Amino acid sequence: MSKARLMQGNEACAEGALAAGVKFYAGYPITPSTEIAEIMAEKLPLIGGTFIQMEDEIGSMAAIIGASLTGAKALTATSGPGFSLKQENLGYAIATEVPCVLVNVQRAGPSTGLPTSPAQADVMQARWGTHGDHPIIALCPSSVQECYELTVKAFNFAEEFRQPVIMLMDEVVGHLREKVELPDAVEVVERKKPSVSPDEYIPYANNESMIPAMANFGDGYRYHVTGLTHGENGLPTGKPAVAEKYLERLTRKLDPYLDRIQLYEEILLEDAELIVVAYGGPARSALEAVHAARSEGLNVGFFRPITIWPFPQEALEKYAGRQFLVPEMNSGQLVGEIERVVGRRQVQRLNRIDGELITPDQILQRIREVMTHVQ
Amino acid sequence: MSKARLMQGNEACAEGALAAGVKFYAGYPITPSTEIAEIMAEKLPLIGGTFIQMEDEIGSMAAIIGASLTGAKALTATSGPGFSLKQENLGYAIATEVPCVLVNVQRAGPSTGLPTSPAQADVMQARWGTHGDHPIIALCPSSVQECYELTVKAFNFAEEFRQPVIMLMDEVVGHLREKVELPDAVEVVERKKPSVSPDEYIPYANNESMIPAMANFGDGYRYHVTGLTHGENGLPTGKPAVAEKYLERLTRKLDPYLDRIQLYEEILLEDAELIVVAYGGPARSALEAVHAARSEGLNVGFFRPITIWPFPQEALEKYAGRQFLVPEMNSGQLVGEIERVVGRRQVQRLNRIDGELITPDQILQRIREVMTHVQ
Amino acid sequence: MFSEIAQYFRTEALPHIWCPGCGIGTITAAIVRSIKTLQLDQNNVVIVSGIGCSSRMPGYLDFNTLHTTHGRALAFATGIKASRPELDVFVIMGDGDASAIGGNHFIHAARRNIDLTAIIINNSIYGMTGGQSSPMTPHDKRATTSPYGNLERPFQILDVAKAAGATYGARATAFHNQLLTKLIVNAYNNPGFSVVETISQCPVSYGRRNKFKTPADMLMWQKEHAVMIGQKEAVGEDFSIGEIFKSEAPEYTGEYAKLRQRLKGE
Amino acid sequence: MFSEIAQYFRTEALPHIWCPGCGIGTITAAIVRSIKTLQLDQNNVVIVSGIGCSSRMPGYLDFNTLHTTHGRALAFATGIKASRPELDVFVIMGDGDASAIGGNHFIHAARRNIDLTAIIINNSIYGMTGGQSSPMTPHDKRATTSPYGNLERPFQILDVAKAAGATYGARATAFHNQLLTKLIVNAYNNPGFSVVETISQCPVSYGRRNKFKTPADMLMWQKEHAVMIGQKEAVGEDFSIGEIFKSEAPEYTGEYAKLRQRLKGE
Amino acid sequence: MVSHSSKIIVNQDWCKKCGICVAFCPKKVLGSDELGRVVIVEPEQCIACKICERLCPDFAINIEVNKDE
Amino acid sequence: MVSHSSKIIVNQDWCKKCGICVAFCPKKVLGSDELGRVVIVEPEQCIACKICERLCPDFAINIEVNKDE
Amino acid sequence: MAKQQFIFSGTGGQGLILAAIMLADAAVLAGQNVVQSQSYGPEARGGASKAEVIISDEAINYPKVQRPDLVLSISQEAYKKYGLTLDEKAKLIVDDTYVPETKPRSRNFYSLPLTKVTRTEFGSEQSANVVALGAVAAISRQLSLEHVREAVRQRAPKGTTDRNLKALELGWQLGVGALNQA
Amino acid sequence: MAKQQFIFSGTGGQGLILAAIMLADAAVLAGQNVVQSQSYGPEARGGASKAEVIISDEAINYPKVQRPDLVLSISQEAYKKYGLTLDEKAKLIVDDTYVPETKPRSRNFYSLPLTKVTRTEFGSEQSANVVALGAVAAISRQLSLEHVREAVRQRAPKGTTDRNLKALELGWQLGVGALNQA
Ligand SMILES: Cc1ncc(C[n+]2csc(CCOP(=O)(O)OP(=O)(O)O)c2C)c(N)n1
Ligand SMILES: Cc1ncc(C[n+]2csc(CCOP(=O)(O)OP(=O)(O)O)c2C)c(N)n1
Ligand code: SF4
Ligand code: SF4
Ligand code: SF4
Ligand code: SF4
Ligand code: SF4
Ligand code: SF4
Ligand SMILES: [Mg+2]
Ligand SMILES: [Mg+2]
Repeated sequence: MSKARLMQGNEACAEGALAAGVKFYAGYPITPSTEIAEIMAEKLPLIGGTFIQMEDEIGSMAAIIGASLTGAKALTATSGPGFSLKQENLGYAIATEVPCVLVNVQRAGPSTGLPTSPAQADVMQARWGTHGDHPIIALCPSSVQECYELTVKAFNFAEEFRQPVIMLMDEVVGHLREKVELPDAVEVVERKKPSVSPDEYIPYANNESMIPAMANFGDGYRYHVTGLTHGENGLPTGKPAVAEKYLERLTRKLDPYLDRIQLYEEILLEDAELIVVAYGGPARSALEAVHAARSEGLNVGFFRPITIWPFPQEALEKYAGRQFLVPEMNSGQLVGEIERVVGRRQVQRLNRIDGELITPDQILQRIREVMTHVQ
Repeated sequence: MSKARLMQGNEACAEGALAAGVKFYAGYPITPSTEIAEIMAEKLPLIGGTFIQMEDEIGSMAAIIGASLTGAKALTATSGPGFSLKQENLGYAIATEVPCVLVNVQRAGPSTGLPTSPAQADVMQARWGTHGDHPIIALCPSSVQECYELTVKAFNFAEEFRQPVIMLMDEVVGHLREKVELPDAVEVVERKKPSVSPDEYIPYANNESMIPAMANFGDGYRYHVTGLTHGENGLPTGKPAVAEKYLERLTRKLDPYLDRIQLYEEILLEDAELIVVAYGGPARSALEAVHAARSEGLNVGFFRPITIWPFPQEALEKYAGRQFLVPEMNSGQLVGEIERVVGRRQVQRLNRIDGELITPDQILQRIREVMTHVQ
Repeated sequence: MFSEIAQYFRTEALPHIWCPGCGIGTITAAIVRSIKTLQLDQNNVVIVSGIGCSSRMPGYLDFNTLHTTHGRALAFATGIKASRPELDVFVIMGDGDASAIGGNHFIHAARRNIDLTAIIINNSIYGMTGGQSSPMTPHDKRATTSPYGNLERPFQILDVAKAAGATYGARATAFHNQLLTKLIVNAYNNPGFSVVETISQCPVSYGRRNKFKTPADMLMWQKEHAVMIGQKEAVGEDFSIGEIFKSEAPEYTGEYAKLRQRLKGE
Repeated sequence: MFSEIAQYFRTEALPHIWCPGCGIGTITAAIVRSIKTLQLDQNNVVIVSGIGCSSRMPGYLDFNTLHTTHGRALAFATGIKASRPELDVFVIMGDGDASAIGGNHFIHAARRNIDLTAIIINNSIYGMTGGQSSPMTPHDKRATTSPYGNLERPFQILDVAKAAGATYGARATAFHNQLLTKLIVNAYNNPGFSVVETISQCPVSYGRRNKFKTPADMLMWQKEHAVMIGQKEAVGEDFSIGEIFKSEAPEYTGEYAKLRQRLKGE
Repeated sequence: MVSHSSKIIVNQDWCKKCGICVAFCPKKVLGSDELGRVVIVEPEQCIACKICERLCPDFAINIEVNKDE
Repeated sequence: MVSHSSKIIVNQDWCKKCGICVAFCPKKVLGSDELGRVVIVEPEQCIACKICERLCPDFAINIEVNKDE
Repeated sequence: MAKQQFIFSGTGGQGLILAAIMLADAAVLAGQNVVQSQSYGPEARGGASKAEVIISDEAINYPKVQRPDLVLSISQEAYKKYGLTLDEKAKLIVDDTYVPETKPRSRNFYSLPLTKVTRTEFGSEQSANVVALGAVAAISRQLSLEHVREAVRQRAPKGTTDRNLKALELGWQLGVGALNQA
Repeated sequence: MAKQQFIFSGTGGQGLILAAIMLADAAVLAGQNVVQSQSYGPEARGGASKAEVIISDEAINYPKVQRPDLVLSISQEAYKKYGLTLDEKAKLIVDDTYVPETKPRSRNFYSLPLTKVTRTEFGSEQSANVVALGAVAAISRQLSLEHVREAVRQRAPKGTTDRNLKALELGWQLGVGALNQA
């Protein structure tokens, strides 16, 4: 039976990880994500798992990849500056297809910025922060309950798709305490192990599923893992044809699964002339504003991408032709993608970058302005 | 008098830096950018400058910021993995408005990838690689001559706008040797020094130009530099109003100068039904293809953003309504921005990610296909 | 009297943000007194720090001050010193800043023996982020990320500095702040990379969790466990204070200047 | 006979990419012979490396092999070992890999005394990128980024390892490859962080620039300048080989296992 | 003979009531009021050793010494 | 008495002609041809010390020893 | 019950966040929706500190307090920031030791001896936060003593339960007394 | 002069890139446009190595060789990759020592004793690359010996100028001789 509890967003994230079966955490403290590490330090040794505080974020990212190769579900958490530092090894995990979950509790930047204030300014970095072409999954919770649920999903996606998954939280939800009801059991996905003998194992097989089976280090399947462009056998290659095959699969491996990966929420869209697109903490302000606008008789709707990357393009595309308002706690990031999808002229921006949560009033105000224009 | 010489792209970049007055280089070797460091190691001590090989890329980025604060024009160069590592301190330089130039000679990724093969897969990273909202300038040469000229420009922009500038090269131009003609003298811009006495100096003044005057450490103007959100006096602040003022100026400081910063090249556009948009090394294949297409009677034109960021949006916008073809040595990066500007439906992609330079034939082939469709 | 050193402070920025009883303030005053003793030209002094409670110090000091990124202070300082060797560069770091994320810059600054005066404020904890264990948290002590006591061994940071190539290493405490002032003067006078480890108290993020009731108790611990080097061996919780090592080696910026000179000759 | 050790190789990947006369191949064989001597279960052995010529080694070896990012091998290895301590983990690094970009992970692996066997292939240069100076390039030697001779002092990496907390340190050369095999066996048997520095020749990126005519000349240099520890002091260009230090200290994964046990008890 | 007279000045705006000066004053010159504020209990006992001044983390206590020779 | 007979096998596909084996063979068993290829000059001189085998960076030289007791 | 919005304000180290969490916990026990948040930052050290709670029987979207229904201030600075301009419809509770100077209000004003009572009872100021919680809970009239008591039991650090329950009781009585007086 | 495209192929360490650069330099001295590039990579160590030069009096856009006019191969492997399938309109030069096996071609084929001549003249294979350059330059008929000589002077490492000029001369003669024979 589920029981209602008061829980912080970071705590719910940690609990979600535990529910999903996390066995290894490596991290380096940074506000406002540190609570996740602290909970892991306390709980992992109790369940036979391992917590290690590394010398920096680079080492933390490296360590979770190493642990994941031995079969452990692995987690790390950080914020802006640490997220920047993890980019090189995040790219390594992507290139070598090692499942893991990386939480970024966004704070206001750039640089050290306002370490204890919320922002949504790493949204584009989550997509493009590491060098080279690569696929990425980033999930963005708006509530404490969702911190829990999406962390479970993040692990499941990571394991199923052999893909690092980013939990793109923000300080608002990370530090918020809220009533949650945790389920007694959650659906947990385990990575696909090889079904063949070691002799027949092809570690980076180009199979139909696009997702090769993954053996644990130490389980008898000896294979090579490298960040160099590699062939199906895992060994490095400089041959353009082999490189292309690998990179084609890598960059498109999520395509067959997009409908399951791209999560979003739609509210009051049917007759909406204006659609407010919001995510993360500010989505709560947006929803409040949408309800307020409705009560003023304005035909406004609400679209919330829960999966930020890959951006749920098809879902939003359906509404092309309507007006859009995109409030963000940054100087305009995801809005670029929305403009790309529904056309630049249809989109209004609303940005706040002073480290304070955008308010329902601010959004309502803009809704009113836009709607007068529309009419 | 200028004299024709055979020169490598990386060498031309180094020579451009010297012409622009570089006095400090800190770096860490990485293919295919290393020649720049090697030339600097040889030449800087000869002109009273300083070359230092740091322990890693993070330290290299830090060291050039330190040197720049003492008044030296400072340079570093790297490639993909190093570019990822430099992101945190790049953000610091942006936040503290310390001029410097960072060269990224792009190679094929993700991760270690194909270290000696070309790519253009760090284009979006150059814009969004560091956490938090921030402005950036990135220039992209297509020839050895341009490696020289744009490096001079990069320094000039850096100094004038107190802004790190990225030279976004690729292995094609970095390692190409080509005939260049170097001018005897180039226009060199120096950073604005305070014109007031130390008592009156406001290091992060919110003045009309958006670019505060910058004093050297050691010249009597004692002030504070921090990556924390700061007020005009440079001291950290948590006050939303002060933070907003600073961030508003920071994120918009380039706006008044966009027409000078956004460089591009236009060829045969007047009657072009299809515009090929290309940049960097592949732009050379594209131009060859465009000429070939013209000789087949196809009305094709060529648009080359030289400044990649801030993307020359207005310049391209003029052609909205035409068809576009965007060949890139990545799985589609800058094309997203082009779709945003001219509308997704008008744009065709052409991508190559196997580490080989895209060929004129490939592009010509696609031009023919698209043009048949258009007609 | 604060007024005697006030000229070195940005008094408008005071009171500082450090918690009641935090040793960093005490150490700040000791550092300033060293600079005063050395009669350095205020315009010629650069203070560089990383990120952490300790690293907030430069903001309060009226020099050329640079508050950088976490762990990277020495790399920034290396750029400053290499580019303009005539500047007097002091580097303030927390124990985490210097020895966790900053460990690599630390050993390389030591290896180059670059003429910087590095002051590590060792409060045995990550203060700023609320009390996680650092690589200098003593074995078995509690931290939020060592809830069952620290499993790891702490660095002997001066041993590491020496092995890596530093030419001066000393230790003092917030309590022994007059000694600290003297050691910083000596460290500055050493023409090479100099490290002064300064034991400090963090009552809020370390003391509370480790059975220190008050800041004064922590200072008392410093008083009782510090052993003057040469006078007695440090055993158990005891630690040595004073000049721990001193040697001579070529200094980086000096070597570079010689190179430039040599090339001119050619 | 290669056939005696062929079972440990991915022979289909041979011949390897190393240049003619490069010492890495010789050292590879010596390492493999150690593993053979130790009779380790091939499925239980993990070989981790960073980036560099040396770090290409694991690709040729038929174990669980991991070729990571530049400088980070020990951090990846730490994750592997901490997560699954029963695995036998060897870490191969170049001198640049281990001591330049990887310096921090190196000192922290040492501090934790985590049971990894680290082999540093010291060819005094960045080989892979074509001959830039490394933090282990001897003073005054030439490199593409030290065109006038190296101004800096090299690390004494075993001193650093020891000061940071490693419990085993040894040195051999490509020439002294039988000694190397023995030392790696001993290093493996040490229950903690063990470092074996192996002097290697890079004829292409180091030798050519530093007056070595042939690879054989470089091996001869190793032969002539190596001094067995305990037998004679190493002066000038000479260096000691053999077991340089050995000590005892708690090992990280063992401590963690004890913690889990203790918590179970509670 | 040299006699000192000293004045103890506490900057209550900066003082954070940490109690260090009170604990370390060798002469028990200083004390705390019920809200933790530093009060000067026995001014005449002060020997101007400046321990309080030097240990105060907040630059909040100042000993003004008047040397009368 | 123990006598050794040994066979020297050079894998020319792997040999990179670095000359190390030639330089270090204590018995001058090995030599180079004009294109730098390793040739066995005096096979009977071989004492099966395996220095060549162990120093070869390319696993290209193999000494097969037949112990006849 | 409509949306009820609380602000706990004072200085860092006074345990206000914990008190706010306990209040929120009590609301969960009462079956309400609740969000709790706070301002962090180096400023929280010795400087101003604020914790917020919103309780509602409907879904709570925007999680920050917009118009507080009750403000607690236990430092003069916090009073200045949150109490001074507070709408008179909202309740204002201050500690009479740390907030000696207050502007007269026509109603909903409670200057209580929270610190004094704590010192008297326990000899130190520890647990003043829970005393304050008791007063807030009582004066808000939104929660039963039983729910708050249970919340304190859940969150009190090991070995301090009895002391904290006692403190809660004291605060609750102060609150009830004040209500009766009003 | 129309666009002329050259490929120099062999194994790493043979100095082919330097030879290609010298050719390109000579073209610059001749007032031509020129681009020069090469394949890098760990493969270049002992493995295949390739350098390219394009010379033209017009602007050169695409900088890679598409249809070579002249290929030099000084290893069997390189010959296999670049020489074997070469259009017979293009010229093919191979070294007779390192490329012993070749497929017959009806024209434009030059198997020259580049290595042998070098060994005979200098006692080692060093400078064989410049001998090859001489042969390429002569056979291509695109550049004057004087321009190539000047290029060699510019690029030869300190102290090797005379030797390299001698090597160039040898190669040029081999080339001229071969042309005369053909
Ligand atoms: C890259 C990065 N990682 C982590 C942090 C978070 N952080 C800030 S200060 C700090 C540690 C502070 O400890 P220490 O260096 O000992 O300084 P103290 O606060 O104890 O003086 C950490 C982990 C950061 N700001 N940047
Ligand atoms: C982050 C990063 N920086 C730089 C490089 C480029 N790089 C590759 S190997 C190497 C150094 C190789 O030297 P060493 O570690 O001594 O190994 P060796 O090649 O000599 O065996 C460098 C700088 C890289 N791959 N990644
Ligand atoms: S947290 Fe600790 S180190 Fe930081 S200011 Fe407070 S007492 Fe000082
Ligand atoms: S460059 Fe040096 S280290 Fe690398 S393979 Fe060649 S000889 Fe060996
Ligand atoms: S100067 Fe000395 S005696 Fe006087 S108050 Fe301070 S500590 Fe006490
Ligand atoms: S030491 Fe300073 S801050 Fe602490 S109580 Fe005394 S005067 Fe106040
Ligand atoms: S085994 Fe010894 S003697 Fe025989 S060929 Fe090899 S090195 Fe020479
Ligand atoms: S040592 Fe090995 S690679 Fe070198 S020449 Fe002899 S057989 Fe060939
Ligand atoms: Mg600390
Ligand atoms: Mg090396």
